[in-house]
Amino acid sequence: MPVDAYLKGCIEAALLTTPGPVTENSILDAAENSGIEATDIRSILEDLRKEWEEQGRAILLEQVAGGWRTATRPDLDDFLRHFHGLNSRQKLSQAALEVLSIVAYRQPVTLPEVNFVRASNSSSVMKTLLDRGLVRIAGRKKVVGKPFLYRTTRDFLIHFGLESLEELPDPEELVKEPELNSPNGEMCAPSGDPCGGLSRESEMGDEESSLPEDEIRVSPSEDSQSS
Amino acid sequence: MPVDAYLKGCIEAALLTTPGPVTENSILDAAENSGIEATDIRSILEDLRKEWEEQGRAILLEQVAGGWRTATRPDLDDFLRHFHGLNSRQKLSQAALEVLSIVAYRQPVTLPEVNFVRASNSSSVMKTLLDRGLVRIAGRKKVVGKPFLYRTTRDFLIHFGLESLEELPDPEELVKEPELNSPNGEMCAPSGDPCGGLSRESEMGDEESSLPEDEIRVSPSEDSQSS
Amino acid sequence: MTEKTSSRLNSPTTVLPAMPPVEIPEFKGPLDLLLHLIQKNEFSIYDIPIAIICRQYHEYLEKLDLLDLDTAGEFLWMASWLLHMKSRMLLPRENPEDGGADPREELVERLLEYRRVKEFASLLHEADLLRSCLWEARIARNIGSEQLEVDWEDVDLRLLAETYVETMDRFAASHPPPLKIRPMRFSVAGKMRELYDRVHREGSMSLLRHLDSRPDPEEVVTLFVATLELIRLGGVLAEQRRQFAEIYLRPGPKVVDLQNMTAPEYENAG
Repeated sequence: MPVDAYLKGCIEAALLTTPGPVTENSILDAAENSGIEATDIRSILEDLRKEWEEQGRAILLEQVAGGWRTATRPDLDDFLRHFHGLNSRQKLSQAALEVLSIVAYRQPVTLPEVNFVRASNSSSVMKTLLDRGLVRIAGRKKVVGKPFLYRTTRDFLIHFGLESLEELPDPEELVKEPELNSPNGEMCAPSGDPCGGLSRESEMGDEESSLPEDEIRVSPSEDSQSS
Repeated sequence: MPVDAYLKGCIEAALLTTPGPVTENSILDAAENSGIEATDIRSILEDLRKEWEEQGRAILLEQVAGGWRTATRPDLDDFLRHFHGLNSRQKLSQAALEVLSIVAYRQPVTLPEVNFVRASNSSSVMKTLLDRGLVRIAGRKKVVGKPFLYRTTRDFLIHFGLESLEELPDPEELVKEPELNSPNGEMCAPSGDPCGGLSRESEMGDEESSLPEDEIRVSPSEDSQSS
Repeated sequence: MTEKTSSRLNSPTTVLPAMPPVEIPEFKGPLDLLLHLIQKNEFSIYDIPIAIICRQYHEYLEKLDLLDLDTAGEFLWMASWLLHMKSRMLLPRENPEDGGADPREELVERLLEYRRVKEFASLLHEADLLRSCLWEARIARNIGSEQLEVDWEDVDLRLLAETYVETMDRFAASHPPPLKIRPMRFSVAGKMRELYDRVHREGSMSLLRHLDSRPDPEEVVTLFVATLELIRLGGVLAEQRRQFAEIYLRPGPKVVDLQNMTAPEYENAG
């Protein structure tokens, strides 16, 4: 159908010319008075995703941070790094990942709170995360000293391939006594397919409020059995 | 052939991740020691051009002076203009961000003062900020011409999670070190709040014209002593 | 570079004979080390034998070469906490009615939480590796300006502050501070007297070394002008044997009466 083909072109062009994820709503807004419905847009996006994958295109379509984003195939990374002259990539340090984890689960959170959980000073690490745009300052806490509150950014979601914060695995599920190393939140890219596999819609999803404090903490009753 | 398919992916990815034209040489350089010849690259580029056209994709490959350039199909221009125009409403230009930061830290401030600091006319940017409800007019300055004084709005505070302007951190300090005092002691006691010190109480207070003139003007009086 | 502790903790250490031969992994803090000890011993986190852990913790602490005071403080704080717990465990529970709160309770809580953080961090690590190799398409828009824009949503206090600082820096760069002419703190006549007296008293002096020893550039300039004046008047001679070598000042052929020299003649020359 010509209308569909045109709309498909529009959506593909919008995706390729926009840095960051494109929301379905923004496409809908731009296509107003063309009689297009939200469901049409979604189905075209799904079609595009399938098509690009089947045709072995250099780019894939993924759903992150509440929108759709283009990303090159992982196997092309080596070439692209050469091509763009990027020698090495900065991996996040263990400390940075820890601080990021705490911010992700307890946001908004202050630096003293992060320091407490890690029992270690995290201010320089926090600065690195701010510089990399993975966390942001989100106001100040109304306590003495008014410390800054930190939250994760949209780039955090994009970088880790999350649609929203609700997709974070349940911290209680992450560790199970007695076997220590069995993380079963299969967050982000599972082995084969870093881009497509992100679709576990709302397994952990829709419970209210993102992780209040008591949820991440062990209730005292549990400990008392132990003694 | 698998090698060809891979190379084709590489070239497509290079084209799609580069806003300007891509030269055949730059591809050749990046693909070194893979045994690829310049002629292979050219023929793949020709193939891609044909393929994109035949498949009715949103993008065209065109040979321009500097190499090969990816461009969206001309018939999509209307949609894209609309799409990016709508999207830019949630965006802030660099100029707008600059004006906003000047108003935030030097309020109340007049447009001539902002223009002087930025060395360029900021009136249309100021209007955008007014329209978006981030700054407001707060009286007139009692100087020749009675220019309007600008201040930030409540929405501005809400966005940054601040209760009042006194909570605006000192910009120099913030850029250097996001958290000024992070003593180690807090590891054991998260409740009491160690990181105070940022609230620069009075500096932004309500005194008239916070732009200290002498700070940014070359005063002729001083020079005159010298001779 | 973000992690100053890691490099410290990795510095080579001698293995004490009492310790089993283990390599020292990177510990991100005292809780990390404690968790490591508990896992290594296969203790239950809910029933930590504090005395054993306390001893092992101290043994490790001795092996770690903690040069950084802050980091050392963090590890030592934990050590003292463990000791405190150990002593409380030795005491009989005074009051069984109050539930006999286990002194280890808070530690367990904190260890459990920290372990969750570590687990989540390792998930993030895998995702970081996998997803860092994805590139976003970035072809130019044909229309509209490619002006730099930020999402308002992404503007936080730090970006606002950064923008302000950059704007003001740019302003400062294009408006250098007004030239201030201060009264001269050193007079050429005074320096001439000083040099002349010294050269005649000591018979010789090293000019360059003397200039180097003066921290104030204004004084250096004044001294240099004074030297030139003295040479012109014949009060001193300058001698240099090689290019760029030291310049020696010696008494000159003429006697210069500097005491009666009128100051303004020299003060205005500078």
